[in-house]
Amino acid sequence: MRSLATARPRPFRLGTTGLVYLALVSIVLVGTAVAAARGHNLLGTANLVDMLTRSSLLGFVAIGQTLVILCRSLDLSVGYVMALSSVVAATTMAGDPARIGLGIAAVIAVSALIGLVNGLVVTRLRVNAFIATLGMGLIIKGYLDTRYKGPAGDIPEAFQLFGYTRIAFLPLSAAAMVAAAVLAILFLRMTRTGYHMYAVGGDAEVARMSGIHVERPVITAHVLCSVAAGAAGLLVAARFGTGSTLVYASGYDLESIAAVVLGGTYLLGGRGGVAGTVAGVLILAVLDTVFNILAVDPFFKDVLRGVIVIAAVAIYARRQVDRTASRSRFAGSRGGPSGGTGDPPHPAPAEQGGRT
Amino acid sequence: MRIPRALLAGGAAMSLLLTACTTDDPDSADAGQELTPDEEWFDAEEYENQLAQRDIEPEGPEDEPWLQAIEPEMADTSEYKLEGEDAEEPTVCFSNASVSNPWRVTGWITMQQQVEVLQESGDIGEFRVSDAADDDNQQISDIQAFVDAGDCEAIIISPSTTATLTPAVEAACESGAPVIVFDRGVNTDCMVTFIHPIGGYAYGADAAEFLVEELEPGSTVLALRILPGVDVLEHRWAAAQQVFGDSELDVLGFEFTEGDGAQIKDLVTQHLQRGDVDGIWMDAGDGAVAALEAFEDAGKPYPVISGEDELSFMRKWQEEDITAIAPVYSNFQWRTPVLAASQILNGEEVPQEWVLPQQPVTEAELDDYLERNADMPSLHYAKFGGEDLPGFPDAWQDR
Amino acid sequence: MNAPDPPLLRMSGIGKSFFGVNVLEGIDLDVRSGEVHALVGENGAGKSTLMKILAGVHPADTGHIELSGERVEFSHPVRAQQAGVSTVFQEFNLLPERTVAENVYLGREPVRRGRVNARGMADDTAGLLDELGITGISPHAAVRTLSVAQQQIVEVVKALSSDARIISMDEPTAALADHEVELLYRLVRRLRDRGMAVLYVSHRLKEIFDLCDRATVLKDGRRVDTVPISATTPTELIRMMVGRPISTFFPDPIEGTRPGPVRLEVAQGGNDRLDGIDMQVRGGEIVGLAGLQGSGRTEIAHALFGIARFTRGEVRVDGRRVALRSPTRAVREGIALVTEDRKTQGLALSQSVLANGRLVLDSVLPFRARSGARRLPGFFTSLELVARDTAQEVRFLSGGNQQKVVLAKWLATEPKIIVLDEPTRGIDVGAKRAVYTLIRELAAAGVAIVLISSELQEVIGLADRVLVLHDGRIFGELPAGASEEAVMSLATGSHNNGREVA
Amino acid sequence: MTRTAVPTAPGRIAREAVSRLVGGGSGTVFALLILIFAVIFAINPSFAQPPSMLAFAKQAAPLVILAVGQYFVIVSGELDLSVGSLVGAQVVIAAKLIDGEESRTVPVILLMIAFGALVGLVNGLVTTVLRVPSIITTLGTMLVLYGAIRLWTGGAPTGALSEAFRRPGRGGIEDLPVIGQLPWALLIALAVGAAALALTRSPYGRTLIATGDNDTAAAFSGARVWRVRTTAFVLSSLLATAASILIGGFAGVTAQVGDGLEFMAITAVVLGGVVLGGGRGTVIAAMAGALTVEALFTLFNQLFLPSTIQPTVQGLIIIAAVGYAARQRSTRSP
Repeated sequence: MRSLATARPRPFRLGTTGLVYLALVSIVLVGTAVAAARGHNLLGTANLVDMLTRSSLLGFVAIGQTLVILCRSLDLSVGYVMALSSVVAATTMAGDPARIGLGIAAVIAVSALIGLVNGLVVTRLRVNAFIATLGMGLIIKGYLDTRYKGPAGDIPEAFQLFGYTRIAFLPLSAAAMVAAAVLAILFLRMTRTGYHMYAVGGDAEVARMSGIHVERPVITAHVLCSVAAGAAGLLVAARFGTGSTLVYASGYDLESIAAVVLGGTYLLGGRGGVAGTVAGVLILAVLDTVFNILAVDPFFKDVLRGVIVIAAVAIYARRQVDRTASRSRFAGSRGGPSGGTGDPPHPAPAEQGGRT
Repeated sequence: MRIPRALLAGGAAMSLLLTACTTDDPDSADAGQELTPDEEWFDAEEYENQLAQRDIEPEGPEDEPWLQAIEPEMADTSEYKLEGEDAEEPTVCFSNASVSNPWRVTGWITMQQQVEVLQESGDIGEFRVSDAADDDNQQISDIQAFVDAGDCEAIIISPSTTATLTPAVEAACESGAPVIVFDRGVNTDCMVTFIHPIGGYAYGADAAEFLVEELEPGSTVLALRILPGVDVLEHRWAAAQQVFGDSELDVLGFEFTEGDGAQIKDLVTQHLQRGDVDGIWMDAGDGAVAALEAFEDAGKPYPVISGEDELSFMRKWQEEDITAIAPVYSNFQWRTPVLAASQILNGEEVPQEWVLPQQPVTEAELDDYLERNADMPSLHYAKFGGEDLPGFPDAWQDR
Repeated sequence: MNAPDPPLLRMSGIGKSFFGVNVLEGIDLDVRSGEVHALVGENGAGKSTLMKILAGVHPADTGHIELSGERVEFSHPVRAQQAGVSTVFQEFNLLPERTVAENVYLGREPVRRGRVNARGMADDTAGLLDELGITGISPHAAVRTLSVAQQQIVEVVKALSSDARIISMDEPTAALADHEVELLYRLVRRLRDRGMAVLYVSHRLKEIFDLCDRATVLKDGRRVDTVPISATTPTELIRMMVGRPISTFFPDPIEGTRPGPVRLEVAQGGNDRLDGIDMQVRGGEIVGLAGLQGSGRTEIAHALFGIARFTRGEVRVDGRRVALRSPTRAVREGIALVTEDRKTQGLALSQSVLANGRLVLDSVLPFRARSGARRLPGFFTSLELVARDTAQEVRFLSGGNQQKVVLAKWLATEPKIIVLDEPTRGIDVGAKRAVYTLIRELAAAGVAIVLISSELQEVIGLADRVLVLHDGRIFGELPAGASEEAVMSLATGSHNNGREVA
Repeated sequence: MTRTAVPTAPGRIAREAVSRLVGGGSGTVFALLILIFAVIFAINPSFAQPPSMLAFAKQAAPLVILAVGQYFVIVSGELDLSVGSLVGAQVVIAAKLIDGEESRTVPVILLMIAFGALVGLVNGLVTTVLRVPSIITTLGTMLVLYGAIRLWTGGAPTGALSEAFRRPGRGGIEDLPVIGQLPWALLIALAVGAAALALTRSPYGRTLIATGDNDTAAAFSGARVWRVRTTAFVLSSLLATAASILIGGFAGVTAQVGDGLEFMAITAVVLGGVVLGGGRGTVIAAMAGALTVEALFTLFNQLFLPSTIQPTVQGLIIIAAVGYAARQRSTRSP
C-alpha cells in the first residue's frame, strides 16, 4: 500500500487500443513490403477494396460481439442469426424493389427478437451465455435446415448495390460498417446504458450496489449484437443476391470473438471498446489479403491465424499483469483468472450478499 | 420472482418450439413416406434431358473423356484470341471454392498437373489461385480481387454455391476476360463456357435405377445424404425420389450424415436395430465403407448399395463381392477448364455448355479400374483421368 | 440526550440473524445532523451488519429506521442513497477501469438532450473535490491509478454527489498510512461543518476521541450504551466494548507451556515492501505483530509463506536455512498461514467442509492426505464446528465456523510454525473464544506462533512479545501486557520525531 | 441448527455421495437420461435387447471419454475447444502413418499419445503461464490443428488404418451367450470412467476442483495452480486421443471425422450439471450427460424425427436443462 499512498505520476503508457492500431499499422507496412517484393501493391485500389470488403462482413458481427463481451457475456449464435437474416431478407424482398424497406424491417425485428431471447435466457434463467447462445444457434440451425433447402428468396438489384457499389476504393458495405462502428462508439460513450455495460461487465456487484439494474444492459447488448448480426445477414444477402442458409458454416461466431479479443477488449468484460475491435477486424482482413497475394495455402492461413490470435492476447495479458498490482484493494480473484466462459452477471445470491 | 421466471422460460421455449414445428415441411416431417421430389429442386425437363444424355455418344477423342462433349453447341471465341506478346504465357486466374473433401483434392491435383503441362508448352504463364475455403463471401471477394487486379487473361471459377455466386460471376464477365465456370453452375450464361458432367439427376438416377433393378419389390432402402441445400446433391436425391416413387421399393427415409463415417455407421446401425435394410442409396461415396461395416458388425448380409468411384468403397466392393454400383461425378472434369482456357485464348471455339460424359462404374469395369489405380490411396477417385500426365502416379500418391 | 426535533437518523429495535446466529438484537441508535457519531465495538460485535442494514444491503429482521421522523424502508442500497444515506464500505464500490467522474456518478449519470453529460459530470466532480480541499485527483483519472486513500476520497465524493445527509464510514482508516489519516480527519470535519451526520465505525479509540462527538458501543450484537465522548475515557469505553477487564477475556497460557528452541528466525529480511526484518520465534512462543494496516504486518506473513518472498536476508527454520520460494515450499517446511481474507484466500466456498479441510494435504502432501484427513473430524469437534455435516458447502456456514474450517485445514498439516493473520476478523465471540483457546493449545504443543491482529487487546492479551511494525520496518518490541498507548505510539511512528514517512 | 459435533463416516460418506450426485443440478441429468430411455423402450422394445444396448454403448463410448476429459478442464475453471480438431488430427495422423501396415500400429499409437500430451501441455501452459483465456487458447489450437493437419495431408486424409488399430473401436469379445459381442469400446469407457472417478477422489482431483472453485484459496493452500490446470488440459488431450482411437476404429477415416465434437462434449458435460467456471459437478454426472446426448440422438432417430429439426430440439433441451439446474442451485437452502 505504502508505495501507492503517494499518487506518484505514472509513466505514460500506450493504451491497449493504441497498441492495436500500432499493430495494425505495422502489419500493413510489413504486408506492403512483402507484397511489393512479389511485385504487388498492397495499397493499390484493388487490394484496398479487397481488404475493406472482407472486413465489412466480419466487422458488423464483431461490433455486436464487442458489446456483449463488454457485458461479460458471449454470443455464439451470431453466425446462425446472419444466415437466418439473409434468408428473411431475401424471401421478404422477393426481388421486388418496393419491398426492400419491408425486408430490412423484418430482419431487424427477427434478429432483435432472437437477441431478446438470448438476453433473457442469460440473465433471467441464468444459463451460462456460452450454452444459452450455443443452444439458440442450434435452434436456428434446425429451423433453417428444415424450412429452407439451400439458397432461398431473391434480392432486388437495387439492394444488391449495397453489396457491390463503392466510392473510389471505399465499398459502400465497408462505409456502412464504419458508420455502425461509430454509432456503437457513440452509444457506449454517450448513453447511460453504454456506461452501465462497462459497469456490469467490470463488476456486476458494484453496479448493483450503485442501483444499476444489472440485467438491462446485458439484455440490450444481446439485442444489439443480434441486430448487428442481422445487418451482416443483410450484407450477405446483398452480395449473394439471395438468402444463404449455409453461411452459418463459415465460423463467424468464433472468428468474431477472436477479432474482438484481438482488438484488445477484455474477454471477462468491463474493458475495451469498438474502436479496438474494428482494428482487430482490419488486422485479420489485411492478413487475409496478404496471404492471398502470396498465394498462401488456405490451410496455412488457419495455422497463422490461430498463432496470431493467441500471441496477441498473450501480449495484452502480460500488460494486464502489472496493472493488477494496484488493485489489491478490490475484492480478490473476480471471475477467475481465465475462465472466459462468459458468466452472466447477476446479483450475488443471498449467502454471498454481504461483502465483509 | 421464481414463478414468472419459470413461466418466462417455458414461454420462450414454447414459442421457439412452435415456430420450429409450424414450419415443418410435410415432406421432411415424415420423411419415411414422402417420395415426390419437392419442386424447389426438381426440374422435370432437365431431369429427362440428363437421363437422355446418358445414352448419347459424346463427341471428341475416345481416350480423352475430359475433352469429349455431349451435343456441344460451339461458341465463337475469336474475340478473346490473344495477339502478340499477350499470347506469351498469359496469366490464368482460378477461384476455387475449396479443397475440403477428397473428391476436390483429387481433382485439384489433376488440375495442377494439367497446368504444368500447359505451362511447359507456354500456353499459360502464371496460374493464380485463391481458395475460398467454402466461404461464399470469401469467394466473391476473391473473384472481385481478380477482376480489380485486371491482369487475368482468363478467369476460371468453381463456385462454392450456385445461387449466391451469380452476381460475382456476372461482374467477372463484365470485366471482359473470358470466364470459365465448372462443376457447379451459376444462374447466368454470361460465361464463355460452363463445364460439367451430365449432372446430379443422372447420378441419382443411375444409383436408384440400379437398386430398383437388383432388389425384390417391397425391399427396404435407406438413403444416406451428406447435407441439405447443396444443389448438386439435392438433384441427386430428387432424381432418386423420382425413380423410387415409380418403383415397388419401400424407402425407409433419408438421413443427413455430413459425410462423417462415425455418424453414418451410427445411423445405419440404428436402422438395422429397427429392422432389415436391403438397399443403401448414397448421394456421395464418402463413408460408404462405414455404412457397409455397420452391416458386418450387426451380422447382417451386405445390402445392395450405390457408392461412388472412390477407391476405399470400390476395394471393399471387390473384396466382399458386394452387389453394388459406383455412380460417377466425373472427377476428370478438373482437367477441362485449364485446357478450355488455353483453347479460348487461342481463339479456338469451345462448347457453350460443355457436358462431359458421366458413366457409372459397374461390376464389369470394377477390376479394370482397381487395376489401373492399384497404387492410389483409398480416398482417391477412380475416374480422375490423369494417367497420361507426367506427374502420374506420384503426384496423386503422396499428396 | 433528547433533541427538541427528531434526530436526523433514528434506528430502533434493529435485529438481524444469519443462519440462526443472532448478529444484532434490539439496537437503538440516533444520529443528529452536524455530529460525528462513533459506532464502536470489537470485531464481530455487529458494527458492519448494522451499517449494512442502514445502507440497505441487508433488510433488518426486526425494528425500523426513521429519517427526521419519517419511517423509511431500504429495500436496496439505492433507496438508501436516494433517501440521503450513503455508506463508504471497507471494500470500495468502485470500478477500477473507469474514471473518477464516471465512478462518482455511477448509476446516476446526468443526461442532457439524450446524451450523458460527461463534461458536466467531470466539472461537478472537480467542484466537489475543491469543496473538500482535495488536490491531486483528476476527475478523468482511471480509479485504478489512484492510491487507496484517494479511492476512499472518491467514495466520499460519490456520497456527497448524491446529496447525502448521512454518511457512514466502515473502518475508514483501516487501509490508510498515518499521514493519510490526517487527510481523512479534515475530510470528516468538513462534512460535519456542512451539517451532515457522520456515522463513524471504528475500534480505534484514538480516532474516536480525536474526531467524534458521541459513541454508541456494541457488544455481541447488543447495544451497551451511547455516551458523549467528552464524558468518557478510553478505559471506560474499552470496558464497555469488552465487558470485562482484558486480562480475564483472554485465556491464560496452559500449564507447562514454556518457550523451546528458536523455530523460526528471520535475519535482515526484506523486499519491496519490507526492510531489515529481524525476528525470532521460539517453539511454544506467541509473537504478536502490531501496526497499522499497510505497516507491513501482512507483508511479513506473505513473505514467510512464499507469496511475496523476502528478496533480501535469510530465513531459518529449526536453524536450517530455507528458501521459501512458494507456498508449497512453505507448507513443506511446516509453516501454516491463516490468511486475513477468508472468503477470497482461505476457502473454496462451494466445496464441502471436508474438501476444504483436506485442501492443503491434497495439494501439497498427497501421500499424507488420507491419514491426515482421518484426523479432521477430531479437529472439527474440538473446535466445536457447527455444520450440518462435513458434506455441507462452507458458503452456508457462519463466519466463525468458516474460520474454524480454515484452522482445521492447517492443523491437519501438523505445522511447526503457524502465522495467524487477523484470525478473529468478523467472527462471533464464541468462535473467538475457540480461536484463543486453540492458540494457547498450539503454544503448549510447542508450535511457534506469529499472531497478526489490528485488535490491540488481542495481540497484547495473547502474545508473549509484541513486535510493532511501522512503514515496513520493525519499529520496536514490547513485552507481554504492554499498554495499548505504548503500542499505538510506536505504530503511528510518533516516537521517532520528524522522521520522514514515504 | 443445533450445536452438535459434526456427523462423520460412514453417514458422511453416504451423505457426501448423495449430495454430490443430486446436488448442483446433477440430478436433472439422471432424470432426463432415464426418461429418454423409457421413451425409447416404449417406442421400440427391441432396443432393450442386450445387443442393441451394447451397440449403443459402443457408439456412445467415445463421447463419454471426451466428456470425462472435458470435465477435468471445465471443473478446473477452464474450457477446451480443441478436442474436436484434435480427434480429427489424430485419426488422420494414424491413417497416414500406419498406412495399412499392421506392424506400425503400436508405435503410431504411442506417437499419437505423445502428440496428444504435447497439445494438452501447450494449451495448459499458454493458458496458465501466458494467461491467455482458455477459450482463446484452445480456439487457436483448434485452428492450428485443423489447418496443420490438412496442410500436411493436402486437404483430405490419406493412407489407411490397420485392422489392429480398428479393433478397440470396432471389435469386442465375440460370441458371448445372450449379449453376443461385448465391445472393447464399452470396457475401455468403463475403465476410463472408473479411473476418472478414482482421480476425482484422489488428492489431485480434490485440488483440481478446489482450484476451479477459488484458485486464490487453492494457491494460498500451497497448490501449484498452473500445474494443476495444465495437468487437466493434458488429461483432456490424452482422453481425446483415446476417443480418436475408438472413433477411428469404429468408422475408419473420413475427412470430417471429429468435426463439432468439442461442442458435443461441452454440451454433455454442462448437461451433467457441471458449471462452466469451475468447482462444481461430478465426473459421473458428466458421463451421464454424454450418454444423455447420445440417447437423445437415438431417440430422435427412433421417432423418425427429420434429422434437420433435431438441432432445434437439442438446443431447447440443453437450455431448459441448464436453466433448470441453475435454478435448483440458486434456490437450494443450507
